[in-house]
Amino acid sequence: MSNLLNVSPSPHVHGKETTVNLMKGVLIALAPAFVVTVLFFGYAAIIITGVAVLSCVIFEYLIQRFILRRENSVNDLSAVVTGVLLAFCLPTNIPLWLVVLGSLVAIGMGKMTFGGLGCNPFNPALVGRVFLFLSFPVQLTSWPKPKGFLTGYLDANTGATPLGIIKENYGELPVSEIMAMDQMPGYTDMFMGRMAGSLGEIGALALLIGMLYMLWKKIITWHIPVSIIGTVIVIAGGLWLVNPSENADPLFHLLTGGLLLGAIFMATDYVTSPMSSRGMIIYGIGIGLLTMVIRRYSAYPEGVQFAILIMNSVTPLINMYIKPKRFGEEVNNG
Amino acid sequence: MEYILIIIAAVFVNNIVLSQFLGICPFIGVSAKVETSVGMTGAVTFVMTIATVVTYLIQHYILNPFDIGYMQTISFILVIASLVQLVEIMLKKVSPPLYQALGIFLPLITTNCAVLGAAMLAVQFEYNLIQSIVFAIANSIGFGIALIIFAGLREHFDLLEVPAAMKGVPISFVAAGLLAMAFMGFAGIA
Amino acid sequence: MLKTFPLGGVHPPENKFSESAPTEELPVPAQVVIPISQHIGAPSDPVVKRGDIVKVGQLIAESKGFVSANIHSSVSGKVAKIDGVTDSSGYRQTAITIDAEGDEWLDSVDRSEQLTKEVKLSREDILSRCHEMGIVGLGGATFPSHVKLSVPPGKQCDTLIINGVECEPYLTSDHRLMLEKGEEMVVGISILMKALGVDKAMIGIENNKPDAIEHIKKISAAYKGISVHSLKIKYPQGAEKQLIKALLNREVPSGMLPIEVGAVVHNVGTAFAVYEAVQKNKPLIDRIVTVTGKSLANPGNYRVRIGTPVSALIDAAGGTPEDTGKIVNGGPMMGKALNKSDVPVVKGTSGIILFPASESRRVRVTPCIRCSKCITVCAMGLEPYLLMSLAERDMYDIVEANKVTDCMECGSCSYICPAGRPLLDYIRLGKSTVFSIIRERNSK
Amino acid sequence: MNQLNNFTKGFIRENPVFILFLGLCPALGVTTTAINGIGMGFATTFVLIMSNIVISLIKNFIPANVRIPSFIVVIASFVTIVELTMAAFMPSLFDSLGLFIPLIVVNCLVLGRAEAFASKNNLITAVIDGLSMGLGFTLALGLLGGVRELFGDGSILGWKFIQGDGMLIFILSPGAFLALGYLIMLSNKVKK
Amino acid sequence: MNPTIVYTVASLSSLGLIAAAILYVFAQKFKVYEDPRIDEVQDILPAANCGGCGYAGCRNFAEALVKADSFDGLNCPPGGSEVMEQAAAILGREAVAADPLIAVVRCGGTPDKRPLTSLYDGVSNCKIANSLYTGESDCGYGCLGLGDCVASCQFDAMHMDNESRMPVISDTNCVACGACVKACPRSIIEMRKKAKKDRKLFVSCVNRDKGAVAKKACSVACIGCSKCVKVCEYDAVKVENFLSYIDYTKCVFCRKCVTECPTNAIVEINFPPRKVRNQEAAKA
Amino acid sequence: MAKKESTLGNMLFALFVITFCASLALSMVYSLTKAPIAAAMMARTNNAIMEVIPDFDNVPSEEAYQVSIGGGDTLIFYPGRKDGELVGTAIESFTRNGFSGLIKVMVGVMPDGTIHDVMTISHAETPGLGDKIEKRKSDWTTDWFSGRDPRDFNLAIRQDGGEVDAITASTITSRAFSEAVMRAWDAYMNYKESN
Ligand SMILES: Cc1cc2nc3c(=O)[nH]c(=O)nc-3n(C[C@@H](O)[C@H](O)[C@H](O)COP(=O)(O)O)c2cc1C
Ligand SMILES: Cc1cc2nc3c(=O)[nH]c(=O)nc-3n(C[C@H](O)[C@H](O)[C@H](O)COP(=O)(O)O)c2cc1C
Ligand SMILES: Cc1cc2nc3c(=O)[nH]c(=O)nc-3n(C[C@H](O)[C@H](O)[C@H](O)COP(=O)(O)O)c2cc1C
Ligand SMILES: Cc1cc2nc3c(=O)[nH]c(=O)nc-3n(C[C@H](O)[C@H](O)[C@H](O)CO)c2cc1C
Ligand code: SF4
Ligand code: SF4
Ligand code: SF4
Ligand code: SF4
Ligand code: FES
Repeated sequence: MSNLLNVSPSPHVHGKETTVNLMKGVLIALAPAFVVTVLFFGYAAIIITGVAVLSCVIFEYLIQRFILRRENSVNDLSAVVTGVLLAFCLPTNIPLWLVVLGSLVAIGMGKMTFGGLGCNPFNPALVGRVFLFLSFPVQLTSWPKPKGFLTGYLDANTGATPLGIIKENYGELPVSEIMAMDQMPGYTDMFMGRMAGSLGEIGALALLIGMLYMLWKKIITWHIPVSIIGTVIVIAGGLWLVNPSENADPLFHLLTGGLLLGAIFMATDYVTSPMSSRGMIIYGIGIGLLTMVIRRYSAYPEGVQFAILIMNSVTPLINMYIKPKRFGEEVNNG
Repeated sequence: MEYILIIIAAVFVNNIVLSQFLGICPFIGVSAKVETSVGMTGAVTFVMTIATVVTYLIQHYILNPFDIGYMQTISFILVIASLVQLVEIMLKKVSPPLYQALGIFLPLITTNCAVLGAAMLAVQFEYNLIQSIVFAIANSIGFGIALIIFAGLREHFDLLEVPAAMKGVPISFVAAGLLAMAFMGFAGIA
Repeated sequence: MLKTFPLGGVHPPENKFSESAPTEELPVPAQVVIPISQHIGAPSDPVVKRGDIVKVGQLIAESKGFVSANIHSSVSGKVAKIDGVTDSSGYRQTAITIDAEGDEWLDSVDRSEQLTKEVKLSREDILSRCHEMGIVGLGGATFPSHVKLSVPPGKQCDTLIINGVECEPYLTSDHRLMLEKGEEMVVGISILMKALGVDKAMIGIENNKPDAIEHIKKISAAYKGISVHSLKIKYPQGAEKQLIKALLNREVPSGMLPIEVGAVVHNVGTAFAVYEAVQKNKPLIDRIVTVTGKSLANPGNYRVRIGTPVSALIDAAGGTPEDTGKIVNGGPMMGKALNKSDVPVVKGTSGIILFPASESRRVRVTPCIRCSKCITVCAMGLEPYLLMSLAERDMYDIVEANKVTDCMECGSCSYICPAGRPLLDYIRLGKSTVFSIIRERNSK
Repeated sequence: MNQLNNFTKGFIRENPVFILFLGLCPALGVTTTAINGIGMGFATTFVLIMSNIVISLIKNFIPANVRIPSFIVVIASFVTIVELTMAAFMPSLFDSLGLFIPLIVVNCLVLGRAEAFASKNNLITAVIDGLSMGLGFTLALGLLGGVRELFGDGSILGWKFIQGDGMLIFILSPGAFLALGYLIMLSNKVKK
Repeated sequence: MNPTIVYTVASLSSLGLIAAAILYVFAQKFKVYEDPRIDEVQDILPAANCGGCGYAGCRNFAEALVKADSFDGLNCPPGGSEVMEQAAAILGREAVAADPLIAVVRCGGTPDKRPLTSLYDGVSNCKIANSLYTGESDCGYGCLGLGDCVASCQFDAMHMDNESRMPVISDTNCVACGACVKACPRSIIEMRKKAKKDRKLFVSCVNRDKGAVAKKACSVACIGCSKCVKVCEYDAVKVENFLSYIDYTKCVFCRKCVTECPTNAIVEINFPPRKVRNQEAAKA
Repeated sequence: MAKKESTLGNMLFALFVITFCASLALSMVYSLTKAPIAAAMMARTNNAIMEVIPDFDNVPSEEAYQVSIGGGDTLIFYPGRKDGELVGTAIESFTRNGFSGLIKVMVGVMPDGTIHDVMTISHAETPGLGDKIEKRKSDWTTDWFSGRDPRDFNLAIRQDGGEVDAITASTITSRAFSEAVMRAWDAYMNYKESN
């Protein structure tokens, strides 16, 4: 030991929270959804998640080491979270090379281009996912039906997601009839996860458990998920009340598609969401609104991914103009 | 409803910058600060709206009656260029700070293809005068939205450790690409 | 529901090791070094020369101007020199060095232990007595108390708030003072009330000191207008704006003093010092200091003479442990690290903490993940992550626009940041630069 | 030597697209394939040279307040000439360059060079500058088109050598931005 | 004649005339006079916007130049006299020749000369460390070695030397913009006249403590003994606050003071070697 | 460097001279290119007509007539004749329901009501997906539309209860394309009946 004293500015103690711990917390929160997806989609889910995580980590390492030449930080686990979330928004019958390509895009284009952890303006996993979706719409829009454990990779037979079914038939059939179609799963199935869809979006219950865990551990605050879900309920409810034969009910919008996955895990990504709680609420309302506009009026059945990316781009402006409540700013001393 | 559709289509679905590729140079050049982009948006809205009105009149009262449609480009651009010159002269007097900030980009509004593009598209879509005006304003809003979002992003990048080779324009393009990707979500709305 | 302030705050491990160690009197050291600037405001003027013989309590440096404080000798003996010595930051400043001989007090000081309840002095006399006796705030800022007690014309004070929060981890000197000198302190409070002309005083104590709350409640029951309030444990509750918010639910406007909302805040130690000055005619020549640390043999609280070397305090507490990596003067959140232990105890020294080497290095700095935890914990509602990166890039105009001047340097942001970012370091830089920019602007 | 320098600058050192960031709209808009890019490049080159010639000749007769309108009319004339000629004799190329031909007028590259260069230099220098910038522009557009065609369709100059679908996004609008962004980054690295 | 031609020519020409007329009216109405020479002067300035001239940027300096009656006190350090002469030519005035300057680092406290007394564990920023405490040694005046000056230099003229833990200034790259002088919280860096062959001679210390204190903290500190003052025949050396300072306008590089200094606090750089002892000092 | 001052006279003069010269030059070029451009346009329509109906020896575009189909829309019919005998009618039809809006098609209907062939004139569908309605990109139109008689082959896509396999991942385009074709065919049948 050197007998010289250390000198540094205050504070001289530091809290226990670290970046790695936070990322670990997110992974734990994702575990229930992972269990559900393995139950319904079999080991294909494990393979895809594994490939995505592995390639995200490897790409991050390689880019950091050989292109950016920056201090290495792969062990902060953020690339693992990106990998898992990327996998969670892909269908299980996707060719593995697309998973690898998606990881490259997510990490390379979505994250490292901007300087790595903390610098990316857009959610990397969603960048990867939307890139794949726009480049390979065929592969990204065929959804395996859930079967059960031990389902082989690529052997699932495909069906449409509930949102896909509804989009196909908007204007052709009244919603009540669409809902009664054979292909359409019931609400209990939707809640538990027995429906066609991407890996991580199917189990509403599991996702909600993850959310409670993250709220409990103070990894996220309620503002973003609640404002997204609230907005979707309000808009879907409004449309539904005005014209129930042409619009699905709010519960349907809540349980289907990537809404919960997006609201709980992707919109809450620290790096790409606003900093102040007021900002977070505006951001959440924006995502909810855009999601519903896209779901209802655009050519695509699902809009969460686009909505989050668009609101990501507005985040710097929100941060610039929506400031936290300052102490002693608007004084109200009653 | 018709006007709402025109607006939504021009602002989101066929955003003039992100999907029509018009006005890219000022988009890249002026989007460094939010304040200047707001000023630029104002200037573009002014020029674009007046230009669309004047070109509408030229198209319908000169070019069409005399059947000299091939003169569209040259007569439109003459009008636009003069307008921009006008704005420049006025701005220099009225708001010197904004004039300083927009600097070399004022002449760029002339060459802002967005202005000419919007005027020509309005003719191509056979809009009437009111529709043309709505269309011009919607396009300026679309331009402004893209510009201001980008200014926000770029001010944000200024506070981060962006890789040296990506600094400035390249990173803006990649971000624009990713935003354009997100805007594809609006496909099919109108 | 326990009272507390609503915005922000953290709760670091308390580590109050010396909580139950009764205050011990530290023997008079062989030599004391008394700096002429131990307070906020103008440094005082020495009034003794080298070779002069002084007594305990004798004035040795006179305050210069209104915002300044007298300084008295804490020992009796001979002035050895008046010269630059290194202070706790290592820079040199003028100090009066006195070689102690015996312990001979000025006759005017009443050294009896007897409690004198009756306040005889008039309001003006109390103020001038505080000024004369060199009383400064002992809560950390060492602001001359008579200044704070002179309510500026046009302003109205209705409540005296006594700060017994001691929200900093490790420190226990206020806690011990309340337990051991409660009676005197409460008399001190009534003196302060008289000086301010208020009939209401609120004592705020955090819930981790139940014995002190009980004790003071019992004593103050006999006094009119003095109430004790227990507060939820949350740092930085001791900061005056936060304490006022917690107790009175009034918010001191940005850039203003507490008097703006009719409150004056004093620390419990100050109240005791005021008691001694007014009732016993004793200048501020000693104070209670907590000496603590995980590896220290006897963490404890000591009443020491101003000017005693810190090393003597540490020796009394069992000597510097082998693994010491950092010595902090003050609390772990706001205190100052020392680069050596032979600096003198001054009026503002509230504690000495010895950190083992394993806890003395900062954590690794990684990129900001924009988790917004720093915003959540900032009791002033600032955006530390933003202030830091702006200050790092010399963008001081935006730093100023984002209210850096409101920062009270509590350190909660640096404490919480999962990425280990040195937020407060840069915020402090930003704040001091902005203040100098403002000063320059105003002077134009 | 100086003129040679003047000629080569447009290719890399002062490449209009990668370094000067001028003429970006057509660079993004028409480069779905290399051929389109090159076609656009040559059309622009023609306009550049011709307008540089005229402007360097008339520069001294133009009062400052009508400088831009005058220049732009000159440019617009040549663009219209190109447009008419192409529509008459190269209808298929005309179809694919579409809206972007009239937009050569507002290609800031053309006016930018007229303003910054032709209006300050003599005829020969201005012509060489036009040629240099034009070819640099063509090069950039060809490159960008090539990259997008390669990734988007698996082919180069129409010759398909990777079977199956490419990454569609490179043909769509986002791909244009992304490809240009990364190309500029590469040119930044090369420049250094 | 073909009617199309007539229509075309008539309509476009009249548009042209209308545009010209409107523009003229507006140009008259909104006329702003701006001295065209400002642009010309700005064109020849180096566009470094370094602030070395004392103005906010090259444009502001150009305006100042155009407005000023004489060039006294106006100088663009990066551009040097060449640029100032050009500007003078444009404005028809006389440039005042300013001495070319160069920055020097006035501290010699390398780790071997100045024992460490503590370990700094804060951010690498001189201003922050300076406001915290004396730094890792006991000298409260010396270089903190955290490189604020290096970060402030736009001209790549500075780097941190790993061994001496102090900044080193490149004779060729430094354009004397003065950014580093402002950046250093301890005012260690000074602008001095750039002498022939980049020769420099100065007191490499800014410690104003009493000799004994200074000497204890650092073995090459100036102790204010005034031997240099006595030996200087040109009245170029002064001692104030226990610190010696050599006035570069008077110093003739006789180098007597260098050998006289008991602590080697006076350094000479880029002189031909003379005696063994001085080489050592020159290294600092 | 004697630049002209910005006086009114100078400004008017300069801009006038330039616009005058420019317009003169342009009108010349225009006169020269007018005919070739018209020819090129014509050729484009004629090529399309030739693609979709059997050999003819008249000039269909000269005999073209407009048929209105309700909603204010009209379609252009180009009758092709050989030796005066009608061999087929090319109909320029359209739909606005493409993935990216307007799609224009030329549909060739034989006198007996079978579709001889179809061809896309213009569209803005996604390259690589919807653009498979172009003949040079894929055989989809040939496979599903050439020689079909809508009366015994339901020219709607399977999703809509018809018999046409939609282009993979381009249901919308395929649906729109069939709609455009059927619009022409319906118009033809109506027109034939009412005449
Ligand atoms: C980039 C992109 C371009 C698309 N272009 C088209 C198109 O040109 N035509 C079309 O019908 N659908 C297009 N789609 C939509 C289909 O891929 C989408 O799956 C469709 O809404 C329904 O799918 P299906 O055709 O497989 O039933 C496009 C999708 C994407 C992501
Ligand atoms: C520059 C300065 C001026 C002050 N002026 C006054 C004053 O005029 N009246 C007063 O009652 N307190 C005054 N104060 C004291 C503050 O209100 C506060 O009690 C003191 O700074 C210590 O508080 P702290 O430990 O929370 O920082 C002043 C403090 C400072 C730093
Ligand atoms: C972050 C922060 C924490 C503080 N904590 C305490 C505390 O625990 N106890 C205390 O007496 N003063 C504390 N203070 C100082 C008070 O704000 C205030 O200065 C003091 O109570 C005024 O009393 P005095 O003038 O008698 O010192 C703190 C100040 C700050 C800025
Ligand atoms: C609550 C939370 C949510 C996250 N969500 C995402 C996500 O949606 N996509 C992603 O790529 N990374 C996510 N991450 C990981 C990490 O923040 C992300 O990779 C950064 O954007 C990389 O700079 C998340 C991290 C946390 C703590
Ligand atoms: S706490 Fe740290 S990581 Fe989180 S936002 Fe603040 S500075 Fe960034
Ligand atoms: S140190 Fe300042 S910025 Fe940080 S939490 Fe405390 S008051 Fe807020
Ligand atoms: S060394 Fe100093 S004076 Fe020289 S160029 Fe760098 S910052 Fe300017
Ligand atoms: S010279 Fe000054 S700025 Fe440079 S490293 Fe030393 S102390 Fe820091
Ligand atoms: S080419 Fe520059 S704005 Fe379009």
